[in-house]
Amino acid sequence: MRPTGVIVGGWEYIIAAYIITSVVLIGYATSLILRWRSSRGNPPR
Amino acid sequence: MNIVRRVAATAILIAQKDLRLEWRNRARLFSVALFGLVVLLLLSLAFGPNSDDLQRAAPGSLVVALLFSSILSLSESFRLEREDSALEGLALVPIEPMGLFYGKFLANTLFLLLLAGILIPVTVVLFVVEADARVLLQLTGFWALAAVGLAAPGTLYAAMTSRLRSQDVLLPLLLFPLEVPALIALVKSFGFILTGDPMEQLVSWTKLLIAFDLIYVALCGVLFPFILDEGS
Amino acid sequence: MNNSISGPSKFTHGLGVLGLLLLLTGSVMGLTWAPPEQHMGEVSRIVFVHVPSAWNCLLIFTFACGFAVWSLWSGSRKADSYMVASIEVGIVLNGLLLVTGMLFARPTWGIWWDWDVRMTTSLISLIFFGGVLAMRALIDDPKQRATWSAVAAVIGYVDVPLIYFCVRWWRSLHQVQSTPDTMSPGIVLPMRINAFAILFLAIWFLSMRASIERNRLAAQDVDQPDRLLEGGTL
Amino acid sequence: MSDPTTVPTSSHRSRKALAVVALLIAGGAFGFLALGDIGENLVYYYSPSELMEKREQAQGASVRLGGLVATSSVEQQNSAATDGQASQGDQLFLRFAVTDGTTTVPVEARAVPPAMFREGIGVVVEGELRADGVFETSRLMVKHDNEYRAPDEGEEKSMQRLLETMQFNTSDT
Repeated sequence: MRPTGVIVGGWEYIIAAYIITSVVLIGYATSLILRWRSSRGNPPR
Repeated sequence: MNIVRRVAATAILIAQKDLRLEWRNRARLFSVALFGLVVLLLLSLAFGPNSDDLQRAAPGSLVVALLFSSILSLSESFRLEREDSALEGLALVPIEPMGLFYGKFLANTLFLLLLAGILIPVTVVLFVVEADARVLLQLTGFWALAAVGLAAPGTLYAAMTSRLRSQDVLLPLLLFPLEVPALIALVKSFGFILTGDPMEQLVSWTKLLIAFDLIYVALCGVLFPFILDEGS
Repeated sequence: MNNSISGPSKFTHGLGVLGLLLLLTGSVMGLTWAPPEQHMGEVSRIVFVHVPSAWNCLLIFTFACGFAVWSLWSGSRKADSYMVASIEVGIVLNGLLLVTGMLFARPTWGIWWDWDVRMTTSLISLIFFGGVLAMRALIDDPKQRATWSAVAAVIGYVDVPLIYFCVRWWRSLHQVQSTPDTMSPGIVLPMRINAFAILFLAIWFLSMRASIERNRLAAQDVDQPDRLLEGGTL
Repeated sequence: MSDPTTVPTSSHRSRKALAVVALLIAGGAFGFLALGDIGENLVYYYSPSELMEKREQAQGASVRLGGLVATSSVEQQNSAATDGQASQGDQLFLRFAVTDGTTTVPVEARAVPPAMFREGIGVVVEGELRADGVFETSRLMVKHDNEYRAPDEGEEKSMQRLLETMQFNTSDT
């Protein structure tokens, strides 16, 4: 069989890329909100 | 042009002072060089004893040993200044801050060159590389180019990290990423010098190193006065 | 000295929400509406997260350098807080661009990683700016922290233009930048949407992170009133 | 420097001038990186012409060769390779030729090619040139161009356009 030159499938890579992106962005946003809350309020640390 | 003369005069004065101190306390050069030798020994044991493998690993090992011992020597270079608050003292004297930087930088560069004078011949022996005087000279010349690009940010960062906790981690953490282009250029050119340069690339790597040297030396000189202001 | 609590403005919060909505729209379009590339097939859909992260990463590191210069120039706390925020957000995007890039490289180029200029310089920026954050954590005096991290950031920024231009200057495994001319309209549109989406999100991140920094500094001032005498400007 | 109370003096001004000069030097060095002919030689891979020119010296050294997969040069050696189960490294899977339009180098690959591998696409192979002039590799990477086209828009690309992918004349751009 000769290589066709076209990638068939590969959804696992796509899903991984989108999941990682959303997890990182959501995780970072959450950490920002948490840190902002603790920075805002009561006397430091 | 007056300012250039003043900066140069300060630089020479500081470099002289540093080198004199260095000479009086030769133990430092000795211990830093010894550390480099230990690194070389470990690497040659790690890659050896097959002489083919050793020769292939020689350029990279030499560069790693040089970088590791350079870090030690750079972080030492501000220890004296910090211990007696000498840097703050220097900042109070009407002295050109840029000159102070270039003086330190000059002394550090010379020190790194001395280091190469010891480590390069040892590498040739430990890694069973064929080398004549011309090759040794070429290697030293390339290291000189890289040493300039290493000493400039090295001096600047050492001035900052010498006053911090855990400077031993921070200095390499900040400095090594900056040195990656220089490191690649060094490994490549050492390789070409030692095992031949079939594609005649040495000139290009030299140009790359010079460009990086200019960028770092100029930029670090401009930035150094800011950290001096922020003294204590 | 203004001790009121700092936080993003309503407008910035709105921008963040808009960014989130745009990111959802762009991604759904990218995953369904956009055509598969003629050779890469479905895998080409990774561009819609990879390229926008990369663009914004470089842009935000550029902000970091600008804020660093501003911080050195003026000593203003605002500049410092935005500088540290840009570095942190830049690192997050830098990590994303590397991971999505690797996931893209494996099916298309056949490898996870190779030391070509693009990949090497992109990794350098991640490690270096991480080092700057590590250094900040070790300095207690706010003014010293601001100056030193700004100095470090300016030097480290030398790498960032290299990331962008290296593929044009030197041979590399990574292809040169695509332009709208080299892409189908169906691929350009979701990519643009996601690029603005991540930009808006990043602006919200920046604003949040900078507020956190200023709040912390203000809390420190209350703790150590003598610092106020040295004149931290807000 | 940041202290607003200091009155600017002549030495202040000349220091600033010196700083500006230094920044110009740094910028100039950056420009040199961009415009100097560094890139041409400082290569990540060689073109077939460059490799064959220095054939004697290059033999046996580990190098990278980049170019386009020559038309109708692909020859599958081992059909077991296609199911992805075979181990990489030892078996010869693929024979093809890499070209830059003027010179063509035959390649023997001991690696399963990526799915995008086809005639006319850019590849970078890592390995060594044997004495018989065949390049032997176990690491085969695809270097595609910057085009992202929907299937129906794909058009036949000229050799010239294909070669642009490989950046052989980087100094011209």
